Amino acid sequence: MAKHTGRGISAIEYPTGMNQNGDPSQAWIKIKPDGRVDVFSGTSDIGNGSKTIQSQIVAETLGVPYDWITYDNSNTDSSPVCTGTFASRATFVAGKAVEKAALSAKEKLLEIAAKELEIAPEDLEVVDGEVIAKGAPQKKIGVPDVAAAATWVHGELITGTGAHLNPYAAIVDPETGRVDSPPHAAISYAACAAEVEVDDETGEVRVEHMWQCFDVGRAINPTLVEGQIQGGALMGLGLAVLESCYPYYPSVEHRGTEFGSYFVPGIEGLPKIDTIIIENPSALGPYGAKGISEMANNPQPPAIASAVFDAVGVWVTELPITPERVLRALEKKDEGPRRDGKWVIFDEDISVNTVAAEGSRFRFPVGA
Amino acid sequence: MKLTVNGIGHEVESHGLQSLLYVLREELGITSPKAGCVQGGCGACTVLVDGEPRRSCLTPLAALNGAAITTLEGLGTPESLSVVQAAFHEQYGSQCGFCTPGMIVATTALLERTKKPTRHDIEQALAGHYCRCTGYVKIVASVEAAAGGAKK
Amino acid sequence: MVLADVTLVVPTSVDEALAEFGDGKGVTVVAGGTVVMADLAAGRLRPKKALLLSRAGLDGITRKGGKVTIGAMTPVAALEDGDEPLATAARHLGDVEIRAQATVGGNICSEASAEAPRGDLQAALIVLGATVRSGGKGGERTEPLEDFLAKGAGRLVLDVSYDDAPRQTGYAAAWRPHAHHYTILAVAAARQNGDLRVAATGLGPHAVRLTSVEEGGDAAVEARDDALASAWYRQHLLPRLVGRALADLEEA
Amino acid sequence: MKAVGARLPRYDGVAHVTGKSVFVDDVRIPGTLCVKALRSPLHHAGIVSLDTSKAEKMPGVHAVVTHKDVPLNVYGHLSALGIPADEPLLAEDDVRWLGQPIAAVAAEDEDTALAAVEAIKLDLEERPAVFDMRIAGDPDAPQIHHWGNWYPHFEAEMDVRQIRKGDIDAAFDAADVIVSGVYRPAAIEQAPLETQTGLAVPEADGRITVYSCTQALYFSMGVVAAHLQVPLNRLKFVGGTVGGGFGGKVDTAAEAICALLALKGGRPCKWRWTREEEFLCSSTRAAWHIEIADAVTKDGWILGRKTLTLHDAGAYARFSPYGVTKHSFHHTGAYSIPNLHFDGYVVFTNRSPTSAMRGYGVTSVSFATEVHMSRIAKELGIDPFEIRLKNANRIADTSPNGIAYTDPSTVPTIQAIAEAIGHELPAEYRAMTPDPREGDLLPEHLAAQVGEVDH
Repeated sequence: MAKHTGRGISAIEYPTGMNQNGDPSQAWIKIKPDGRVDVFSGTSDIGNGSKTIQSQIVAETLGVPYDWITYDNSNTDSSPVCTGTFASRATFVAGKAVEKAALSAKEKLLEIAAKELEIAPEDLEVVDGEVIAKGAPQKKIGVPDVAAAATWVHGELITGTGAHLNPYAAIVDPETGRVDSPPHAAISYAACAAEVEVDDETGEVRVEHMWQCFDVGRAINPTLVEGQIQGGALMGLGLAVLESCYPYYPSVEHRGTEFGSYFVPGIEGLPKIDTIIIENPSALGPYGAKGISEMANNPQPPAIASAVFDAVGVWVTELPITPERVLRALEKKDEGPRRDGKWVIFDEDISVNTVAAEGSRFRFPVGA
Repeated sequence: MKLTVNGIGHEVESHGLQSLLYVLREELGITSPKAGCVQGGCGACTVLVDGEPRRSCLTPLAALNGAAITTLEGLGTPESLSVVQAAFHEQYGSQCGFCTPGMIVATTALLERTKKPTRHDIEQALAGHYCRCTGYVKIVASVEAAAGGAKK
Repeated sequence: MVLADVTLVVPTSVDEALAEFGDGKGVTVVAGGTVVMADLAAGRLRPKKALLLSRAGLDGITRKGGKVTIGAMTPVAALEDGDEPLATAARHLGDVEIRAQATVGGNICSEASAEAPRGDLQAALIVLGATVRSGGKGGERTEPLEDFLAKGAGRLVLDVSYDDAPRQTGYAAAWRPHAHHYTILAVAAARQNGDLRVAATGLGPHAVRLTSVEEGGDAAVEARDDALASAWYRQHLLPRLVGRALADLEEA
Repeated sequence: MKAVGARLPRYDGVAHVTGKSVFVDDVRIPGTLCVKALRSPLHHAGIVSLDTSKAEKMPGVHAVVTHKDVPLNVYGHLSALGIPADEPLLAEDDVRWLGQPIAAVAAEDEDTALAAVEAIKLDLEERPAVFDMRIAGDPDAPQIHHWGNWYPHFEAEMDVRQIRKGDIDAAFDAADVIVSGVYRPAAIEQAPLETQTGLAVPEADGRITVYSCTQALYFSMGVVAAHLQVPLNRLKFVGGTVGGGFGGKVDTAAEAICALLALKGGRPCKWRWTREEEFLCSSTRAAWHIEIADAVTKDGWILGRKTLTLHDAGAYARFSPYGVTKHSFHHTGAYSIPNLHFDGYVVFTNRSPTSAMRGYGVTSVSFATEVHMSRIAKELGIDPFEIRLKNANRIADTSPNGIAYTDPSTVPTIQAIAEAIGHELPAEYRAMTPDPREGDLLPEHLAAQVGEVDH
């Protein structure tokens, strides 16, 4: 029988925010005279859903319906600084900035409401678009009425700004890599299992099933975070078995310049993808959220490589695991690692020790 | 020559060998078909030609011969989404949105041919449509929802 | 794309197409457009004169006089439920939109690009014993597909024909499972009246007949590297796909 | 009604499904010119001469720019963080990768722009190239970068990113088994469906509006302002709706050149990269070469790890020093390994510069360390779940650079996967939690690494 199935697993971690931090985000919010909310943030939505996530954070923090929020990230004249949508920072760092801006606007909102209701601001809360006296819910005023009063009666603008910056964590000792404070906003964690089918005649690896569990801290929008994990899974599949800019790396020959000759995963043969979300809140993230969208493509390649070993007994440690690499590995299957004392030495043929010349800067001593 | 797009007749001036994609985007300003590759490999430029999905980047204007073109703009509006548009919205079948016009146009054609598509039918119909964001899981869910339900 | 200087001709009959094609010099033929339009957009092709065949009346499949004849402008999709192994090769090509647009004539005239093989139908047509009728320099002629392919491009394909006869067929192909995939290597086989024919697409610029396999020997053919796979891999794959195609044929 | 935790509809969902989302290429400004670039046809060469005079005189050509037109030609993506710059916006003395931009033109239409690019006269003198980073450190390797073949500007002008923790020699002496392996993740293309696209519009008040597909509006605006040497309020970046990025659009690819051409030509200038350019000329995820040797005990404890990482930066540094630093900080993966010796190099080769991509710096190390972990489990005959759970990082364990973990979830995520696939774990492994180590799970070799967690 030419086809063999196998399973492999992996466990990973990944930081939220730029490595070593130092990456600010800012936001500002104003409330229109009818209580509708304008959010200005500089976060690009690259499909990750940050427009939605940040609007949800503002709705929750202010206590108003989601559809009252207008979110504008369209330009740098009206939106303040956001370092950008990368480093898994759009929910955590930029989300924290809009949360702080919303808290600041809420403070102003309650200050005006306090005047209207003649109740101290600290005794008020905002629920579903209404400012309500704590413990006396019959005493209330709608957010639109507060906003109108601010505009037409009190001559005030209900607005708020927020900024979030984890200070730069300098490397204090370049010899050891020691840092002077945590070099990340948070860390998140994931584990994965993959099931593959390997054809030992053609070398083809088909990924049949991927199970993934991610600690997202808090799922601000569970469907969006699922979408990130599912999208990451297929990108991980691409990394594992399909994609390379240089099919004959390190040679630069035969680069693919179209989708027919550069292999991005398609919908045909889509594996089964199971997603498990656990919520272990980050102490500092907005509502406990961590950023997981980047790490979403990290656990599959090693799980798939281990599954290939489980299926046909060869370790392919150069990515992608092409049919050719599988066949070449199968040809040498009986060789195994070199054993030298207590050393078990794999992959010597591709090591710098073999390829680099005498006197190279790059060496990795192995063996007893 | 004459070209009917989303029910409206146009007199277009582009060279007959010009692609339908170019004519739609640059001459008529209809921008939902996307120039994702202009190689025929991504599906983002897909439009309906007499109801059949076609790569507009590979279709010369002169080959159209009076055909009726439908783009995503012709399927529904924000106030009145088509069943397929509503399903892609409700099932989060769109992330960055760049593949979405082609996906929805191709799905619309699929459901015209096949009321209850199997998973295999869906994969076949969308095989040439590339999405880097979703991992296709929610796209499949969107198509299944569109096939399964009337518009909400 | 540089179009301002291109003379576009859209013939409305076969005779007009042949007249406009002439000896083919300086003429770019646009059939379905799936290859040519991308080449135009990329600037790889800068024609002086383009012949768009969409209205030339070259499409359609006919069965008469013991022959199946497929017009050059017949879309690949029209083959999907037809004679094997051509139908399987057709179903395997590109995707639903590409198959609706790409044509049989275009496929026969497409050489492999620098990055990937093309001409998925060629091996299947070779094993069906197809002949090609074409026009151009020296007038109309009809010849076996493998001879036509070996001579290279430069002619206007009108149609392909093969015997409308019962046969056992087999097909096996390999590709990478990704969006808009090309075939790395495909092997087609057919036996008609005890006469076995085997051919492969993906080893070189066009499909080749594997006469050594037909004679019971090994599939010893040169292959080349491209963005899809190496020559080494194709040479390893070839005997396995030959085996699978022949097994498929025996099962049929 | 709660907004957080709710499956609320996408804010931009209706716009996406009706084709109303406006990406850069969908913006319509009357009089927009088409931009095309002259790019290097060679992997490594000296520029002998560059003559744009013929192209400039062609009808329909409104502007041609070369390095001479850029107020600050060499500016790094990480210059703002104090990392020195090495890459010119437009090549000046040499070209170091096939596809490197040398000049750009803005013309009435695409045909004219392409013809103008062809009319630029370029003489190159080909030089030897390096593609395999494993030989870039050889004594006789051709030098391909003015800094040498690997990055020399880490802190204290070190040419290597180091991590040193614990006593690595003692760990290797104490080991029962040492397993070494080599891991080589590939360079891949971010491959967003929207290619790099920029549109710069000169406004009446002297400002320039830049429509951008950047993932980072302010970051890119800073890069363009630096190249143009203008204050930030001379520019207005418009964007925020991006057709996929995955890290590739943290690079500012088209915007600065469009802005230069718009200033010089006085007309809006749009540059939409072709898919070929996106594949061949845009930055890619880097290829990596990682060698690991782990000192382990028979019962599956990892005592120490030695790592050599070579990062294939391509022709210029871009974000690579950042990527290797991040890689080093996470090179123990989801485990607590008390004794570490890590060396990481940013190696230059004559290929497209590499840049950020999803999981930047860590995707590579996740692959290497997790396959290595599976190999160790196989070698020792230990269940792959159990060896991972045992070594998993826990609250108060410390990272490679000495920071205590506060909320690790390695244990529960692994347990969840075991359950999902029906892998029965022994009771002691089912009962594990991320709580600080104690008892059998705090062997002597892990005691010293435990840190403090603020609560």
